[in-house]
Amino acid sequence: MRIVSEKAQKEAAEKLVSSLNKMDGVESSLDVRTSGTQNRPIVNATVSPESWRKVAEQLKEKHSVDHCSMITGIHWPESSDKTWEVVYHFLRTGIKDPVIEDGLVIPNIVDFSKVKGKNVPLEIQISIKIGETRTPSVASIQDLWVGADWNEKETWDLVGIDFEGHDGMRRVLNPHESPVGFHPLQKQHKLRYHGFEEMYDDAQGFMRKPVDSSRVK
Amino acid sequence: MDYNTGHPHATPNFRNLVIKPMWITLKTALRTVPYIGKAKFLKNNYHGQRANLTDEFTLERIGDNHPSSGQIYAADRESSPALPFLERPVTIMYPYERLEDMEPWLFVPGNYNGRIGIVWETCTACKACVKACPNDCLHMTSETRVNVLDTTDEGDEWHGLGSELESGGLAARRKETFDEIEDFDLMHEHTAPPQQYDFAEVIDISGDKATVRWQDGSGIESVEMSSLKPAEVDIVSGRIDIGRCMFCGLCAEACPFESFFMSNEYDGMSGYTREDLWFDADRTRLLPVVHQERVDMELAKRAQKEKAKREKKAAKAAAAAKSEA
Amino acid sequence: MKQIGEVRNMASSDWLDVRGWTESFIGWSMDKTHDVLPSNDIDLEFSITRPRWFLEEPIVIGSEINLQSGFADIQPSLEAFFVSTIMCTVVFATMMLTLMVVPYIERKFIGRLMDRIGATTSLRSLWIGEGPSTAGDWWNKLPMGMGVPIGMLNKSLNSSFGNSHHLETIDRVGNRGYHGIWFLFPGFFQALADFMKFATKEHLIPEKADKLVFEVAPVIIIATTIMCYAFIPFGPHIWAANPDLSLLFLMAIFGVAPLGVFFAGWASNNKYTLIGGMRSAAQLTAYEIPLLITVLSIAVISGSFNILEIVDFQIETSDTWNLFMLPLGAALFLITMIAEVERIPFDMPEAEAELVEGWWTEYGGIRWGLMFAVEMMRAYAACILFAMFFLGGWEFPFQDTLSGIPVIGTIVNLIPGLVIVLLKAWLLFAFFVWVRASLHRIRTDQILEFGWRYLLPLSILNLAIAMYLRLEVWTGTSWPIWVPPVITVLGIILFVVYAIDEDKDALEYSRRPYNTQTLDKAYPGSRRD
Amino acid sequence: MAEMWISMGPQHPMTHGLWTLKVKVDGETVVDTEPDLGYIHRGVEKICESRDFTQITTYCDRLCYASANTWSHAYIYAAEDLLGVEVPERAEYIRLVAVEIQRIASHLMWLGAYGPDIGNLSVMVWCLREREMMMDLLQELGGSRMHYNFPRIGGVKRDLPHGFALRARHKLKLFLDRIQEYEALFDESTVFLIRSQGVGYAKPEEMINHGVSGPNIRAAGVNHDIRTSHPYSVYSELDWEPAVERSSIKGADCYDRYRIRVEEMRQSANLVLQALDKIPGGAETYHEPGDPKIIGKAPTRAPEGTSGSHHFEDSRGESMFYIAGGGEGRGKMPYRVSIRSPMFITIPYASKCMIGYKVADIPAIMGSFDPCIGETDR
Repeated sequence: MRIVSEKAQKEAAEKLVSSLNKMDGVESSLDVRTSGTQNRPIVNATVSPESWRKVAEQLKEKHSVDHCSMITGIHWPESSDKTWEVVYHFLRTGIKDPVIEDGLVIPNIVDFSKVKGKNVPLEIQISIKIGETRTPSVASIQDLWVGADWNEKETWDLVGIDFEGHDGMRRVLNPHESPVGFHPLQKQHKLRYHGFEEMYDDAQGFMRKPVDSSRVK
Repeated sequence: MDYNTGHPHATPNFRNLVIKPMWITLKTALRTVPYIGKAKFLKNNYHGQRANLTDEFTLERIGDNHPSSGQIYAADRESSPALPFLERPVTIMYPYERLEDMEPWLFVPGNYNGRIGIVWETCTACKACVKACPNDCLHMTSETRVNVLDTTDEGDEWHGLGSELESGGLAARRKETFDEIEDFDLMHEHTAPPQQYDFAEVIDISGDKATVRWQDGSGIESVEMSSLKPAEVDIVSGRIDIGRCMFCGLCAEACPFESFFMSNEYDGMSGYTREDLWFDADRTRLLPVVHQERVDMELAKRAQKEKAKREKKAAKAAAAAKSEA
Repeated sequence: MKQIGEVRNMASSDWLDVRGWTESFIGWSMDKTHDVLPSNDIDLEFSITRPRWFLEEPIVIGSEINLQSGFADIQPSLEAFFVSTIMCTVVFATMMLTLMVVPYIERKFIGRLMDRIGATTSLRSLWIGEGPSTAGDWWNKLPMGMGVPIGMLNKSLNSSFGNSHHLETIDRVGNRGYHGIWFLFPGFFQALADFMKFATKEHLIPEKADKLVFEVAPVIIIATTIMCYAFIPFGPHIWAANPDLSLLFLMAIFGVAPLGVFFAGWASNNKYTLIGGMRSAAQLTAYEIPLLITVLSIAVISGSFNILEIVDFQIETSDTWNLFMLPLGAALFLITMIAEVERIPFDMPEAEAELVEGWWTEYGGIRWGLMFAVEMMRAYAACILFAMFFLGGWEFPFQDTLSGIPVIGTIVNLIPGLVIVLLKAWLLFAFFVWVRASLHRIRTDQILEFGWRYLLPLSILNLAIAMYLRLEVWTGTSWPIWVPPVITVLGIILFVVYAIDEDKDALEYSRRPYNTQTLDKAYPGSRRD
Repeated sequence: MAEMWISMGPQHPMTHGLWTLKVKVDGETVVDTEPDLGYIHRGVEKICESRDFTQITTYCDRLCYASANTWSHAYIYAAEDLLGVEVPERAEYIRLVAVEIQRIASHLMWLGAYGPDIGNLSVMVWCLREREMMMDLLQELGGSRMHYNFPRIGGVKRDLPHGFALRARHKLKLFLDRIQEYEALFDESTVFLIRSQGVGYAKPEEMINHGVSGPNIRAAGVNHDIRTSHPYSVYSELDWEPAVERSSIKGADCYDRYRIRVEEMRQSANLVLQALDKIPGGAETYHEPGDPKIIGKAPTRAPEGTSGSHHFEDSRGESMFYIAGGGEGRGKMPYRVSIRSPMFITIPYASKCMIGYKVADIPAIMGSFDPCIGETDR
């Protein structure tokens, strides 16, 4: 079993952390977590919205971070230091197209126990905090990682955080005709039927319509 | 167009145009034919193979009376010596046949997440199950029941720790025969299963005899006190909107007493209206006999506690009497 | 020139002479009618003689008629009409009744191939009883004890023919299926039940469909398919019409259906049906031509455009099935016919994965049911035609040789040709089903390319072979004794050579473990054959 | 022929669920595609915000109906990361067994659906026959046939039941034998090869940029597997390598994606057999539910400002949960649960992949990426 060694991963993570810390508006730290029998070093970084685009380009070009796993938008209406937060999860996978020899593909089998430098797989978690605003927005990374395209669409659709420079923003999970400004994962929207007991509260079904039915399509 | 795409592995060729795929389907068809299916060239490692898949624990559990005891099961369920003519995996034609008869090990009590069942006798209305329910489909309700401490008979280890019969209270008598319960067909009767006890109001107690009015309307009768057990109307869990239940089993895990179970029953949970799926607690009641072992455990636990309490009380009373004296 | 419906002097024959019986019966009854009619002349003449000054000669109106002789004049055509009507009915009934076997084979044989013959409720289950709620003991619920004898019968049948087991559940499972004396019956009438269901469904026309064409298209498809059976004999004496050029008639009518398919696809005004109709038109055109050329080769080698004569040629004249003379033609005919009847692997026009049901999508109810029946009918016709063209029609294998043997010969000769034709057709249909269960669907461009690039040249080659055989090898009365075996052996050798002749390197690759990582990983259980 | 848009879906055999693929065709050739998702969006992320950490597991099961167990495990690992729980090793082995059996079942479901996609129904019936065995095994563990609710924060619901190892070994060995028959029907069928080879090429670098992962990317000849590159559970203790396919020169085609899944089924069966041998305490011993050997102690509250995340190798690619805890003083429930669904990212890519091929290739290409709409729409 050739798994990636914790030491190499930690070293690579530290290197990335120090490199990120040198940039403006970036606070980065190494976070080691456990999972099963393994330790899991994660590069944590907090980036200011202004410097995000630059950091993203750096990550992609200099640190060969090639996989954008997930983009999470969070609405923190009652938090002291932020109202909105965007959390990016990246992976560095080191995937290269396999070589072709004699018209035959030679599969790219990486021995993870021996990888070094920029090929070491890494988890990167970047959070961007946005202050109180009604139109939260961060720079889009759709052109750097195409995988971020639909993630950004989803984040806008559900949380309402817009991405500047995103091409073709549209609803993906909500109906296309949802009202403008309706983003269900914002905290002012409550679960409609939560705590509603048909058996007791409304045996006849008079109240089948939720309270906010007129406001939300 | 060249069909040979230079793919490194399997290359399209004339032979495989029909021969190989048709041979493999023919093999499969031949395997389902009696006697021929056992021919060696068919490599029939599937149908009609004998393999012992039942472990000793399961054998012990299902006992000798179970339809599947003494059978050897194959991975495909029915290719067992029980069915010598079948050379194929067979769909279980529920409801005429049931999976638990074919693969009894899948339905070890406590292993299957069937409809919920509550042994009222041991429920203490702690609401742990209601809180655990992710869907808020479970509710408390009040029902006539016998407390677990009162279920004991004369001569049992923990007898005499429950409450006493009182005139004006409720009493219960265990049914003589269980025919009604055994014949009850959960699959087709969409009603509450029969009770294990007959309940009555105690009108008067005189000596060994008690005059009771049976709640089933059979009138007033004078019966032996020893045949009666004290009953009460108590809050128990088990009222459920089964249409909302997703059978996750978290409620059964949350129960700190031996009262809440997921039964092996997956039948009798349908109806024509939404209201049909609102089960009162009597539809989810489990008879203690189903989980007798666990109920006995609970009885012992609680009786010990009760005994200790009474001893303490008695000691206190004795001490008080002593000090008074 | 022979007339339609004229009795031909068949060389091959059997005792089930339905046509002969019909003819003699009709002839007899016509003769009787003839006799019953008054034989005397009836004078219906009426002459107008007056006024004399105007008419020099009397005008004679009417004539003196003789009913008998008048009837005798029209009797042949009347007889032919009645015989044709009766034979049409007989053939249609035969076709419809035996067609029920076709979906039955499709269901049951594919069930074996797919290993899914699970939930089958059989007729046997009536007496075995399936469970407490439905089938079990249903006889006890009949009023006035009517079911008591049924119950007793069931009990006795169960005890003598059921798989008994002392445990009830096991017993029930063991008895519900196929094994036992009634293994043939379960599910046989399912086709009928399906048809009843289709027949009772609402007829929907899409709002924006071209309504006239939408309604006409199934009629075209169904009518032309049923017309095919006018020329398909079920036996030496069971056929509806037999023109000299019956083969041409048949193939012409067989080729009309694609037009209806295209109509249906267009008229539904649905994108799926449109693509389905297009595909169907393209595919059927691509395969119609090789099919016709192959059929032409049959005509060439048998020296006739008449189906009966083609069969006769195989049974009597040359005593060799065409399969052994034209193995390539047989393969071509089979392939093109599978494509013509749109079955997997050539079912692109109705590919349910991307076109849902292709040109059928918008049809429902009885139209859909009929078109499904027609699909089966076309496949059935293809099977019967293959039996006619290549498998000697109604000849039992080695019937000539066998009939020389005392007892067996008698028995073999007693089997009516109808039975042999049907058995051959059903077996061929089972082959169709087998192909369907084993192969995937070929893509449109691949189908067309296969048709135009391989089948067309091959069919021309096949025609050339047939012409050579007929012109140079045929002695005028029979094939030289060595020719059929040599051709058969040659065919087999060619097939085997093609089957095993493949790129050795490619074979190496395909035999190699697929996974680069697991080259020397020992799995539990052997990897490959 | 003029170009036209065809709307395939939401009810269409190709979609394997409920979504719409709008296809612009020029005759038989696909010119443009546009996927449209969200038909069964149930708002699981919102629901999770009002459920406590144990209750969420049941909802995660329901994310994907073909691969329920992997999803609840993906959540459990993230929740354990958030709450900081130590899991007994035996529990990790049991989880591995459950997840890998589920992976086989999921791939079998895929293979069974892929057959009809390109016109062969036999393999579907065969696959469902074998899947039944896997579902029986999972039912013994979880107690249900589909949504098992098996893992718990800190461990598992129940130990391997009595006789489970016996049956699992028998059934998996049988299964390993039977895989060969699928190969005979697929690999050795020229019609299948000409349908699947040379169709729907995808290159690994492009795929990882598009966020495609899991079997789909391993089919292109790279050994990217979360189980080895970001190891979790006890995968590192077993002797195995992720299955990698030697793709064709132009990238992974449908055939490669078929091969890799068959290979992964072998791999998973092998893993389960190994885990049953290596499980600490032996596979035959049975601990009552709640025993510290199979479930560790877990806090029920997440402190303010903490978060947990975990990448997980799902049967369809990299799945991931991100859980933000605390907030508004309700530490018993997560503040925000975010789910990465592999197919949500892959479906747009697969839709791009089919441009330039024929209409008949749409189900072949889409099916080969193994779409599951339950998880896609969440």
